[in-house]
Amino acid sequence: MSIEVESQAAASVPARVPALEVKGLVKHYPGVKALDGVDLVVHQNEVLGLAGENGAGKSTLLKALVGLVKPDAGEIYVRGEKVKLRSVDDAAVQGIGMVFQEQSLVPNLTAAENIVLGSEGAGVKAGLYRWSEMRRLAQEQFDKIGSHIDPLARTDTLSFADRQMVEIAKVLRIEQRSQHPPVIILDEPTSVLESKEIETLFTQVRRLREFASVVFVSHRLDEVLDVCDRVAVLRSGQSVGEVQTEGAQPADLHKMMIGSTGSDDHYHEGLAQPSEEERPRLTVRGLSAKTFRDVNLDVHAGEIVAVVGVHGSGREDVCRALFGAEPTTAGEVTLDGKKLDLSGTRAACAAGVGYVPAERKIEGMVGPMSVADNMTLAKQKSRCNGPLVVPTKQATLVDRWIERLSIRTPNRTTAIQRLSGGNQQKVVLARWLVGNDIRLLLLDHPTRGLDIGARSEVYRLMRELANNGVATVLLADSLEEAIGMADRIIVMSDGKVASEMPCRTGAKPTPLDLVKEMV
Amino acid sequence: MTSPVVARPAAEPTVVKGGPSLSARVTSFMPVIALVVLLAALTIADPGFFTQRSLTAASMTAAPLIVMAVGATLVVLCGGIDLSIAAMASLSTVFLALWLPSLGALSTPAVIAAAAAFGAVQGVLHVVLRIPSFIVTLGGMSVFSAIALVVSDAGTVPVTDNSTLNWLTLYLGGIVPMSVVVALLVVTGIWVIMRFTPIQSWITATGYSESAARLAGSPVDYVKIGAFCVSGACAGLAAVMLVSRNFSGNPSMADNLLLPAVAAIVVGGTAITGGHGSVWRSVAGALVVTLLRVGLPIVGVPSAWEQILYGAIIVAAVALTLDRSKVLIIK
Amino acid sequence: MTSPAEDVDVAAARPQPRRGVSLRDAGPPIALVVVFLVFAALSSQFRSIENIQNILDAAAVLGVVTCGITFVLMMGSIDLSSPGVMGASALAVALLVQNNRNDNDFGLLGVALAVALGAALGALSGSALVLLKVPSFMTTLGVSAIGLGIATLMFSGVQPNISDEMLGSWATERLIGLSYLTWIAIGCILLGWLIQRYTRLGRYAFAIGGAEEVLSLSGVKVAPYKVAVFTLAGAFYGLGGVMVTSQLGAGLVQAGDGYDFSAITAAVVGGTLLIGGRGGVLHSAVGVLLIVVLTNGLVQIGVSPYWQGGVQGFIVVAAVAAAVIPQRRRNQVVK
Amino acid sequence: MIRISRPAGALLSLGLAAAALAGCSEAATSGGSSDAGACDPADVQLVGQVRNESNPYEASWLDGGDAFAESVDLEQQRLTYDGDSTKQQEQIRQLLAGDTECLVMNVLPNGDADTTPIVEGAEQAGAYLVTQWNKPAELSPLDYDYWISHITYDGVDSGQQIGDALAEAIGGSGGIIALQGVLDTAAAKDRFAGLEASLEANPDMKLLDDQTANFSRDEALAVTKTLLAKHGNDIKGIWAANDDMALGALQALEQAGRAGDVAVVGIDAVPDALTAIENGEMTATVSSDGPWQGGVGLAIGYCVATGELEMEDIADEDRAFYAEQFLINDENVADFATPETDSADFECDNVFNRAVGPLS
Repeated sequence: MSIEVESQAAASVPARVPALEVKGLVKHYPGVKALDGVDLVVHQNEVLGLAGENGAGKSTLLKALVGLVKPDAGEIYVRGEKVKLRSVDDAAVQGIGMVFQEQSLVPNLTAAENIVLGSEGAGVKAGLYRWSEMRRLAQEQFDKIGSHIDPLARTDTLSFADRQMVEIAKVLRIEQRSQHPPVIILDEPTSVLESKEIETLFTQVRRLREFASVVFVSHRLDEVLDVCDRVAVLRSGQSVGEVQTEGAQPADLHKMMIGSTGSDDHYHEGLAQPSEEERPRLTVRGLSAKTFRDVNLDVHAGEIVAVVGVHGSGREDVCRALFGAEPTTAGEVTLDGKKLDLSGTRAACAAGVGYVPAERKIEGMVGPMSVADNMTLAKQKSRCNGPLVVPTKQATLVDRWIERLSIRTPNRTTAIQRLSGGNQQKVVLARWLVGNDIRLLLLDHPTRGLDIGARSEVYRLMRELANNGVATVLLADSLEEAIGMADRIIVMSDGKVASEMPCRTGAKPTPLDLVKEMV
Repeated sequence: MTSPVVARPAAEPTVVKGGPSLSARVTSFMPVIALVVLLAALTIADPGFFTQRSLTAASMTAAPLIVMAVGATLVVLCGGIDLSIAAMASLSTVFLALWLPSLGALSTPAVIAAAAAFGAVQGVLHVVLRIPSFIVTLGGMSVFSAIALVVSDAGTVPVTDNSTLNWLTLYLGGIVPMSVVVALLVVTGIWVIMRFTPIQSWITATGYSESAARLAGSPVDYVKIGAFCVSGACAGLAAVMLVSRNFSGNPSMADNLLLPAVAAIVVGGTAITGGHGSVWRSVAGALVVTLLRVGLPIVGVPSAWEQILYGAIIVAAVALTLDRSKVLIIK
Repeated sequence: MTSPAEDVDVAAARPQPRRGVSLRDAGPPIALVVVFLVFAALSSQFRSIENIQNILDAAAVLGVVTCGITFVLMMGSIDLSSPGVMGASALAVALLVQNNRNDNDFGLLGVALAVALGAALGALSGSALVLLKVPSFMTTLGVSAIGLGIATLMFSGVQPNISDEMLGSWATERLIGLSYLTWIAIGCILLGWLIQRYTRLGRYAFAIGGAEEVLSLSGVKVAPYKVAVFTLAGAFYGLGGVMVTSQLGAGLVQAGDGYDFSAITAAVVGGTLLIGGRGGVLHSAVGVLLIVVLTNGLVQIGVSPYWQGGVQGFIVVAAVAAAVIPQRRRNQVVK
Repeated sequence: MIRISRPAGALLSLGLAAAALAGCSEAATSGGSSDAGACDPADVQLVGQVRNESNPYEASWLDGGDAFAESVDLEQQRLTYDGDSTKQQEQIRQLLAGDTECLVMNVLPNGDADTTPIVEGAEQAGAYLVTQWNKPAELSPLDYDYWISHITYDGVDSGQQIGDALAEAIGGSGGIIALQGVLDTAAAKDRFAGLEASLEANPDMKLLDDQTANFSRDEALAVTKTLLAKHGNDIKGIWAANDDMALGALQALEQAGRAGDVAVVGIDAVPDALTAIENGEMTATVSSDGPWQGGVGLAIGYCVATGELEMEDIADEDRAFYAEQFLINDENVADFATPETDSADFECDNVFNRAVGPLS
């Protein structure tokens, strides 16, 4: 199997014909028009960026390209020929493959099996596995990306970043499967990678360009501009234009995405009001558990404190421990002078503590339940008179909050899983607000997977909450976010608080300052 | 403390109209449709089946099954399963028969309380030790059977004075068996409590996504223990009904009702994976299962064909009633 | 360019088993050894060679049935069809080999046909699951009833007794101290292990239990594999029915009574999880031995027959509890 | 496409099931209008109910019922309840909710306790009832108008007879094991009481162990193997409370290589057991004549329903009686090889001919 062969195949197609072309693609979901006549051209040997806010139709478009969604109207051409893609397999035969945003690996299979899954080729003969061949096939892919993962390691024993590498190795197998130069779709591949890994990935993307076309989707616009040749922008299910990356600025892209000139004050620093409280609302003294020890922390009412740290710094566990979701071994925590019961989540809720988990889909929301029931799940009292639920009370309350946070949903009885990520997150946040008794909010990567528009709204909401006296602990998605939002930053390292630095507007530390403390 | 009010909600909320679509409504009535189709089929097979006396008898037969299935539905809604209900009911028949002479009318609440306590113990074991409910209740099944065998000395315990239970065998208005009335009261009671308190939300959230429910501060553990407790109590009540009509308690009396009860839950359209379903669905399911159990032989289907038809129809009924939009992966 | 997300270990927040895997795998064998030693200390008859042979012989049928059900459990499905499938295949084989009801004498071909009937019934469960989208709990319950009906039809009032020497010898002849049936069971477990380790069917069954949606995303059509797994399980039950017939010398409709729950119990005790994606044939084999040793040992040490079931249930719960307690976490999902 | 076809398919299969039901129900119910005790013979409905048809003894019982029904130009409705007490009650209740005017039921109650509700139900509905084998001791047909008779075999006697036969076969001394039936049935208890009586009479015969095998061949095989391992060569004989278990024990002996040197006895005289006695593998069994039981129960009910027999003419000792039974060993086994019904047994004058005495 050699790249030369592939390159020859590439050469056999006239260079003018686009590798992939989409004309007037339409897809309706009940109550939502996800795609409304999208046009897209992917040239050969090009890296095309795809940008758009959440809900702009990116995911639906990508799914249509790999045969997971059947469009209601419109055409797809591959190398000039009209095709119907009915399944992932159909797409793979046409040379189209995709790395999914949410990891699509089978946890209890080996890395090698995951890489060849569905296209075992020489790895399986007459239904029988040939493990040595399997190992070789996987190693071949790993060699391409210079990874040293053991192909026969079980996937669930690998780190998250390693798993992402396996995912990329998996999609690179398209090269071997298709007779044609492949089209490889990367949906948010960098959202959880570290810089070194991101560099490896970009090297691969550039290598792929030699013989393939790449569609690259990321909500980090600077990355998109960095690695892509051209960027197509989607808005509300329509193509609104494209940008040559040469010399383009993220702000230009952003304007196209949201359709107007967005405020430059991304983090709404203008809204920031320094907390005047003397006494801290939350005090943590000597808190210890398996993964962290002797943590001291104060958070004042109206203050946003960001906790930063690298892998294994234990900051997630501190956050969960404060909510009673992880057991602690020692330490004392008080909220407004009263001892906080850490024995379970229920006690924390009752004391006015709220938690927004990082894994929204698994831990944050109950997918099939309605927006209304999700919103009132934690604060049942808000919809009850005495022990009884009053449906009209709930309806009024929920509708007000839908309006207040401009949550885009057909109605309050819609299942939350049908909403876009940003709107889901707003519902999850609203859950802690409907009770009017929130004092401490623990936000674990609250903007993960959200686009700029949605992020901005979440930031604004955080500011408003802080201005109304809520104490906030933020585990930010990036250092910029931490610096942009926080009044104070706590750096954790190795399960301990390494340092603490003020972060008032006008006196912000740089990311480099933080990184020094983190390692 | 400072007022944590964030922002005043908009004064005039735009109330968005909307409800379940037509197809969703039809799907939710599927258990009833299946019931009607089956009743029609049996009537075609034997017109004598569709008489008031015959239907009264069938509903009386269904009463204990309804009660057991409804109790276990709560556990299923929480995402678990209760395999101990039948053995629990058998054990309860023995207790009831043993206690009747000394406790008299009090023995009924005593038995239900005991069964509820046994159920709660299973719930505690499940929650505290984190053992899958399938295993806990499978173990419970054998333990309850063993206790029943020992306390009854492996024999039938006759009930000589049936007077305190006799009311269960009477008919309301001469038509509706009292046991059916009691069963429907229990179902209504459970439904009302769930519908008009946060319990419904908690159970549903626990069934769909336990970790999300827990991180929203729902009392997941108590809800689960409560579900097992109610499931036990319902098995106890079913036992009271069985004793009232059989005049005895027996350590294996209800053992064969386990699979019909679970079948009733699934035929009703409650998802075995949890979250989606309701107690009323299980009532319809229990009626379908009862019609199959007693209807087929009575209209003259030979026993071998009866089993084949039972198997085929019950699968077809589930195919009809299950709302697949709520359950993504069918295992 | 942005600085990287500084902490990406989402895995920590995800409900997934990481450490303690080896402990989980070692638990059941340790339990088996402990239980065995306890009984051996309490009863001299228990540790006799004869009784150990007896334990292995008694484990044969359960071993084969559990081997079949393991593949279904690995997928995360459940299978309650063994009583019906075994009854049907028991009657079929009894009527196909030399017997007192008809003049058939198909020998091994008869055995193969009975196993094929089991496989066909398994395929029926699987197809109903895949085509009608009915949970396997119900399809297999329905197929069990259908199997019992077919068996009763074939029975038609007169018990078929086998006079076939080959089939009869399975239960009576011994090779190196073990009956042929035991060797067949060992062969089945070996075969099951090979299927699980070296065939696409086995690996996909495993993967379906791990993350079914991922297989679809990878372009694998899951449905045929599901049907195939149920068919394979049905074939194992069919063979189990044949083995019961060989032991009893007659085809019984009740040949498979109770094997559904005992096989599931054995598999679970052995470490195969009901949610799928874990365990395997060898795990289940250990579970089978554990259950059979318990049953046998309780009789040998003279526990009252009334209590035997209860003690067994209690020990099963205790065994599973002992295995899961070291891995308990707060906010863990247990169904 | 699939979304439409699935429910449609399910509806179609339900419809097919309905069609199948319609095809199966050849026995149409008739509305008799004659007075109680004077039914037109053609209006009588005959129902035989046993546990299941997958058991040779009970299948032959239903066949006997069919033979009688044919002799009076009627059909017997065959009901089975899979050994499930609840299902038995459900069926009876449903049956009694139909037309009961000339209904005759010959029922094998699953256990003692199940008899009471059946009797009460039949009494209320006015259906003629004959029960067999199981009833609580304190319940007597004499207190009822429609429960005509209860027929059983003397379990103590049969248990003792085979116990004695076993003692004789092992030369009067040695260890034996007992396989008990379903523990909470009168049959199992009586038969075991008979064995205990026999043990008293044969003091050198030692009961090494008793375990239940629930009347099942499969369970008997497993239990016997375990007990053989436990007691080894001390076991000289096996006492089984029915033939199915005895046959399971024989199989276990064969697998242990000890066929022939352990004597086995059972009860019921099922065909396989008779063959085993002919071949010298089994020592003895006691006959209980399934076809006769299935026929005579219906015959008694039929005779009363049609008025050929008056309730008051039936002697009190015939309202609950032990039927004649025979010990079968290698000497007389040939006489029982082919069980047949003799229609003369079912004549109204002869239905009580096999009674050997009232229930004690």
